Amino acid sequence: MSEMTYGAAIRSAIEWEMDRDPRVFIMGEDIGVYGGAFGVTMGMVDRFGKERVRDTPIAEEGIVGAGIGAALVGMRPIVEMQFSDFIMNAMDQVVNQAAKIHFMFGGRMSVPLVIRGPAGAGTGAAAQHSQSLEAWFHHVPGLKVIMPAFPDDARGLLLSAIRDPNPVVFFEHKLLYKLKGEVNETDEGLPFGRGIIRRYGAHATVVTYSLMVHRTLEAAEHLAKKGWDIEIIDLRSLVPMDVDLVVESVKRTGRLAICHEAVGRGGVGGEIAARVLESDAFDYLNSPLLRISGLNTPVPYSPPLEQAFMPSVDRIEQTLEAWLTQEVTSQ
Amino acid sequence: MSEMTYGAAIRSAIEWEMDRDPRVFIMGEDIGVYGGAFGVTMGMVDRFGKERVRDTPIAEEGIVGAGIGAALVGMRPIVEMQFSDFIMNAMDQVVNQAAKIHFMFGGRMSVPLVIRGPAGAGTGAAAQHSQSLEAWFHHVPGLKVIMPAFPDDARGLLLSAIRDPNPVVFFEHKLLYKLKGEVNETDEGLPFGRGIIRRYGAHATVVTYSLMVHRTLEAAEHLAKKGWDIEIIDLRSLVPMDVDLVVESVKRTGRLAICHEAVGRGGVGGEIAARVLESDAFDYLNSPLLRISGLNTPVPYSPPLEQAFMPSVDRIEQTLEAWLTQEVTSQ
Amino acid sequence: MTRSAAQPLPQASTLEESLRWLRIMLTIRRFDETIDELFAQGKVHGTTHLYIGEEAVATGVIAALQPGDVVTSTHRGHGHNIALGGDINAMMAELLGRETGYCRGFGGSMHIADQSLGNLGANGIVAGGLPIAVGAALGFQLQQQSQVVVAFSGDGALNEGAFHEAANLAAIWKLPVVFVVENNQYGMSGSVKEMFALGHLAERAAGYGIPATMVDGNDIFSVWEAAGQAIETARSGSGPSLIEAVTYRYKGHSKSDANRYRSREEIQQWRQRDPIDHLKEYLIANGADGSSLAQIQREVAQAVADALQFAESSPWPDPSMLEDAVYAKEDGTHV
Amino acid sequence: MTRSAAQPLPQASTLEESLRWLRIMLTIRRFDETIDELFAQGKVHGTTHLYIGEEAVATGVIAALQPGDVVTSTHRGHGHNIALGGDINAMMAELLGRETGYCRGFGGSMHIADQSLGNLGANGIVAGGLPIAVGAALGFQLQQQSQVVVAFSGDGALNEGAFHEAANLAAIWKLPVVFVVENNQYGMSGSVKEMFALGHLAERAAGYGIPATMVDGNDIFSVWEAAGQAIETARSGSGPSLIEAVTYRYKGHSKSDANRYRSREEIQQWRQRDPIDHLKEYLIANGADGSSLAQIQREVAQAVADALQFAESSPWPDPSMLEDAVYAKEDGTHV
Ligand SMILES: Cc1ncc(C[n+]2csc(CCOP(=O)(O)OP(=O)(O)O)c2C)c(N)n1
Ligand SMILES: Cc1ncc(C[n+]2csc(CCOP(=O)(O)OP(=O)(O)O)c2C)c(N)n1
Ligand SMILES: [Mg+2]
Ligand SMILES: [Mg+2]
Repeated sequence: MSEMTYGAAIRSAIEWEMDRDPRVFIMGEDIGVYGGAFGVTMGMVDRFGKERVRDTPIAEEGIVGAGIGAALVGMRPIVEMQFSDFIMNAMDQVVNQAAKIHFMFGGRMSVPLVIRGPAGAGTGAAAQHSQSLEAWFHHVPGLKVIMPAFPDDARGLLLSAIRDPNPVVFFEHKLLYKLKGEVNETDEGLPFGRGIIRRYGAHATVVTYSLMVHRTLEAAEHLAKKGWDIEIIDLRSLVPMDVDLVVESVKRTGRLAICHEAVGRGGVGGEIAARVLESDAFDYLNSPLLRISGLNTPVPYSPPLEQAFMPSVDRIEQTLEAWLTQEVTSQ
Repeated sequence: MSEMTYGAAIRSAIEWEMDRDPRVFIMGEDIGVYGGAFGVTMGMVDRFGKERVRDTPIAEEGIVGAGIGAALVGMRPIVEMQFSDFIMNAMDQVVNQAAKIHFMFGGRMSVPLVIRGPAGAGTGAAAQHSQSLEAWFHHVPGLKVIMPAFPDDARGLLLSAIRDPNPVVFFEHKLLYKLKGEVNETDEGLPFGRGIIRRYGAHATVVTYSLMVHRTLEAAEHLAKKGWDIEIIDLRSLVPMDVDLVVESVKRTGRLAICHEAVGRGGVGGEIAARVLESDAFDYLNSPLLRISGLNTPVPYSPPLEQAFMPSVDRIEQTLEAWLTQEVTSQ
Repeated sequence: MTRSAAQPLPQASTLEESLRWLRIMLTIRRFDETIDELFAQGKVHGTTHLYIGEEAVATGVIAALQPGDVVTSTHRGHGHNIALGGDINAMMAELLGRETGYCRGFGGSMHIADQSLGNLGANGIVAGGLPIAVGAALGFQLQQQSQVVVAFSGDGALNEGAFHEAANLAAIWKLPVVFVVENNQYGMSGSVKEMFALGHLAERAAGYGIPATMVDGNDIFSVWEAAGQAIETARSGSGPSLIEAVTYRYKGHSKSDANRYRSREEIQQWRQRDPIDHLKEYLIANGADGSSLAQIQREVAQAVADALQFAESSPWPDPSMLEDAVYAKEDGTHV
Repeated sequence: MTRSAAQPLPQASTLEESLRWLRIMLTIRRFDETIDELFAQGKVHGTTHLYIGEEAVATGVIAALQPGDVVTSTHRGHGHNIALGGDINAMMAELLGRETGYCRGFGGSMHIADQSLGNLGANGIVAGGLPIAVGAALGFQLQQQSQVVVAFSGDGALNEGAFHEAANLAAIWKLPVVFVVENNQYGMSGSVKEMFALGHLAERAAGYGIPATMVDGNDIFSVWEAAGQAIETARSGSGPSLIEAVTYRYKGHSKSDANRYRSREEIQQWRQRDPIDHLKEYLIANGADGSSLAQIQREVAQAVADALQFAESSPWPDPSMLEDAVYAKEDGTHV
């Protein structure tokens, strides 16, 4: 075990696989000498050379497509989107091509491709550089979608993503890159589709992922002092999703809240809510759903506006508290 | 009132506005002499000329962007996506530009732009030409999203879309183009954000839109013969969405089902479910949610496969019946 | 541009080879004529894009490839797969939506692929295959293999951003890829004259520093020569090139096309430069005998009829397998 | 390429006009130097892209525009807005995230627009503004107005599909748009040498049938002349052109740039061809007196200091208005 940042853990996974498997390479804008916009690939070009740590032109559609083609002839490409927002320029390649190739050609081919990049707000990068777009991709059959919250998850899940025979969309959170944690630098990938209970509690289940895991945990500590006992599930993987873990938890707590940074309307929260409402946890639900999410706006620039956009520890705490007070007290 | 097809009703709205307002024009691939892949603009170029019924190269990003720019200097462009799937090639212009311009520039500008095109499966066009992508767009603040099921709604809502100062995504269903209905060819646009109860019923509320309105209505007629009395809401407009109508209906019926053609996972059904579960209808819910949707797969080609992908009248009927039997009987 | 029938056979192509080409071109034509009939009879659903009139392009280009080379194909892809030696039974079955089809009925006309023959896939998205082709070429370059990729596209595809990004990547990385532009004068209805402000599409390649040539796409020998040169350039590490093959489609763009954007005369004129007739005349002038050509034609017709028979007697796919077919298995195995 | 200081002033630009240009260029520089300092002090959040070193491009091009003409700008957009006569108070306030900013703090550095001056908006998406520019030009053409659009972009932007589609639309519809490519040699770190297989970026325009010229982007007179010609070509209905303005950015790409991809020497060399120094020498050689230049410099410094003061004393925006700010009102009114 060694302590490293989330960013370093991602680099560790990529380097591990590049050492182990000559088919693995990475390409993206400014990932070479520059080291990537967030420093994730810093130093890698010195170690692996310009061929395998490949700077590209500013051409997202081209490079995602190039990743697909390389994958089809036996490589294991990782394509970095400098900001995950720019994946919009590559939607056709991601969704009409990578996601569908296996199915559409009757299983004759597959696309082992990782598309990774930073998501989320909080750095003052404004509307076009701060989005959380995971809801789109979890709606696309053929893609897997991973959003880790901790360095060890980031490393283990990225190992699995690179090894997966399918296209994987791997979203990192900008505000997590410097987060430190213990990481086991082994060859063991973490399986997809397993959520994890980060905190046990009796009063309500909060389902969350990525940055919001941390904010929710902090809010829960504050609430604990006020006597509220919150269970927190970190999904880690959105596709496949660990619905069973959520359903079992809700059956225990009787209350479901969801917290994500993405815009609320049409976010992953809706899917989670629907899965619970469809399940046998329905009979255990004692309260209406609570969703805590990004506002239904583009991400604004100014610090007070941007803070208002994102669920803060305060907002999470207050919203949960008001909800619990209302619901538990009124019963 | 005159009887016309859904396709003709759309043409009628465009022609009406082009007659009335010199700022309105339409551009797209093969919309001129060819008349559009689905014949929607047939004959229009003879009437309005090649400038205002403008054939474009195969360049979706370019033409959506061109629509935005023209809108910014005072035009009211309508851009046709030959198949709505191709909007993926224009995602950046739709989402990072059109949707955000008003907000991002602090309200200084707005983008009165309609992006319209055929959605949905059922014509054997396979995975890249059959998608229902509305869930993506209803997750994007700044866009309005309209999906009419009947000719008169198509005409009235399209009039409003063209007049709206915001970008509107308007998805037509391929299988509806030939549907006939009474249409009032007046100057009156239909307001956005109003759903409509297509059938009143006591046992359950089914929320739906677009093609599935028709299939659900048909299934409900069959179920009526078996004694089940189903209420059917046609949302018509997804953003803004008439949540109140849904909530009030669920309070009356105590049961919520949702039917859409789009892939279930991450579809609009999740948002609808969440809105109800958050509302005071929660206390009235007697049964778990039922979602009837496209399979979690790309759209397959072969007729039996494609039929299995889409909710059919049979599937809707059987699924609703099993659910009602289970739920109502067990109470 | 058409080579006159009196000229001798180009050195490297033997009479035998030319007869093989004829067989391929006839197969493409007969196959697509059959599809056309099936659509007219309402026996196939969906849409399809026929290669009739353009047979010399796929056949000539692919004749210049070596085993291990790959292509990316288009929505108008039947010809490419047949020229690669594709199984017309499996193609016909795919079009008829049967379990025995190339894609088990999942894909249909626009989604036929046969990786074993080097076909990385037809594509329903105009220009969608071009970045993929470039990626395959990058893969070969990284593997230090000498395979080459041919990226087929139409003329209309050249106005898509995907073409642009792909072309530039190929140029700056000197990738072993040849862009073969099937310039059949139209997108769906948009003519090259209206959609480009260029005399020749080949000029577009200059904007990337990619060498380009224009050939008579109805003359298989010209196509084959130009392709051979471009492919060897690519194989030797000298980077991409672009070939504009000037040709024409006789049929509508797809089954719903009423041909309002072009004249009967134009179609007739092109029919007089038919690539198959041209090759036949050429063969006869160079010593092939008429009866053996007729024999090939009969064999081809039989093979296509057999394919139809095969397809029609094949089972429909079972919808219950759909949801398991979305993701490749962990071990990466395919069907 | 640099015009020597001994040459006479180009006919159409008077000394007075040139002094006005100097003031603009100095304002751009001082404004962006101030932003640089504010970032260094941690007083601004987010990121920013400084125009320092490239002032002659925006200033020269925009000097050739007429009232009613419009531009689309880029992530490196401060210079464009200042050259258009933008309000530096509102710009500074925007960068500081204040309610009095151009976008009420919603946008920040990458999203400044001033439609009243013809700025249709900076853009955080590389090449994102280019199709929009073309659309504005289409709008003018449809309205049968004679306005012209200038679409600014960087060199890196030319590899995006959006550039390609925009360029072709402009070419085939002969739209009144001028593509001004600020070739500062690098994208973020990717150099023009590595990212293009072309000697000059202007060559790319040939692939669309668009005429192109290359100018010394550090010589405002060359820029202004070339822009004037291209703009008049556009205005007269003769269609688009492309200008490659060769220039350099002194500072890192954005605040997080460690400049690992280029040498100190290279930066030094370019600093010796500074566009502001160049214009100053030129003015002095043509009769301007040194003290009036110094006076302009002082006034500019004061104006920027005032802007900072204005911004810092402005209120923060109120988050409660966010959710109402997403959609334009039915009647189309704006703030
Ligand atoms: C991205 C995209 N836009 C539009 C279409 C619809 N479409 C299919 S084929 C076609 C014309 C293609 O023209 P070209 O590239 O010249 O190929 P051709 O059909 O002439 O062989 C069009 C517009 C599509 N399939 N994909
Ligand atoms: C679509 C997209 N891809 C990548 C980026 C990240 N990015 C911002 S500016 C930039 C470099 C742009 O280079 P160039 O066009 O030459 O403009 P310059 O910064 O040199 O003025 C990059 C890669 C972006 N903003 N948008
Ligand atoms: Mg064509
Ligand atoms: Mg640059």
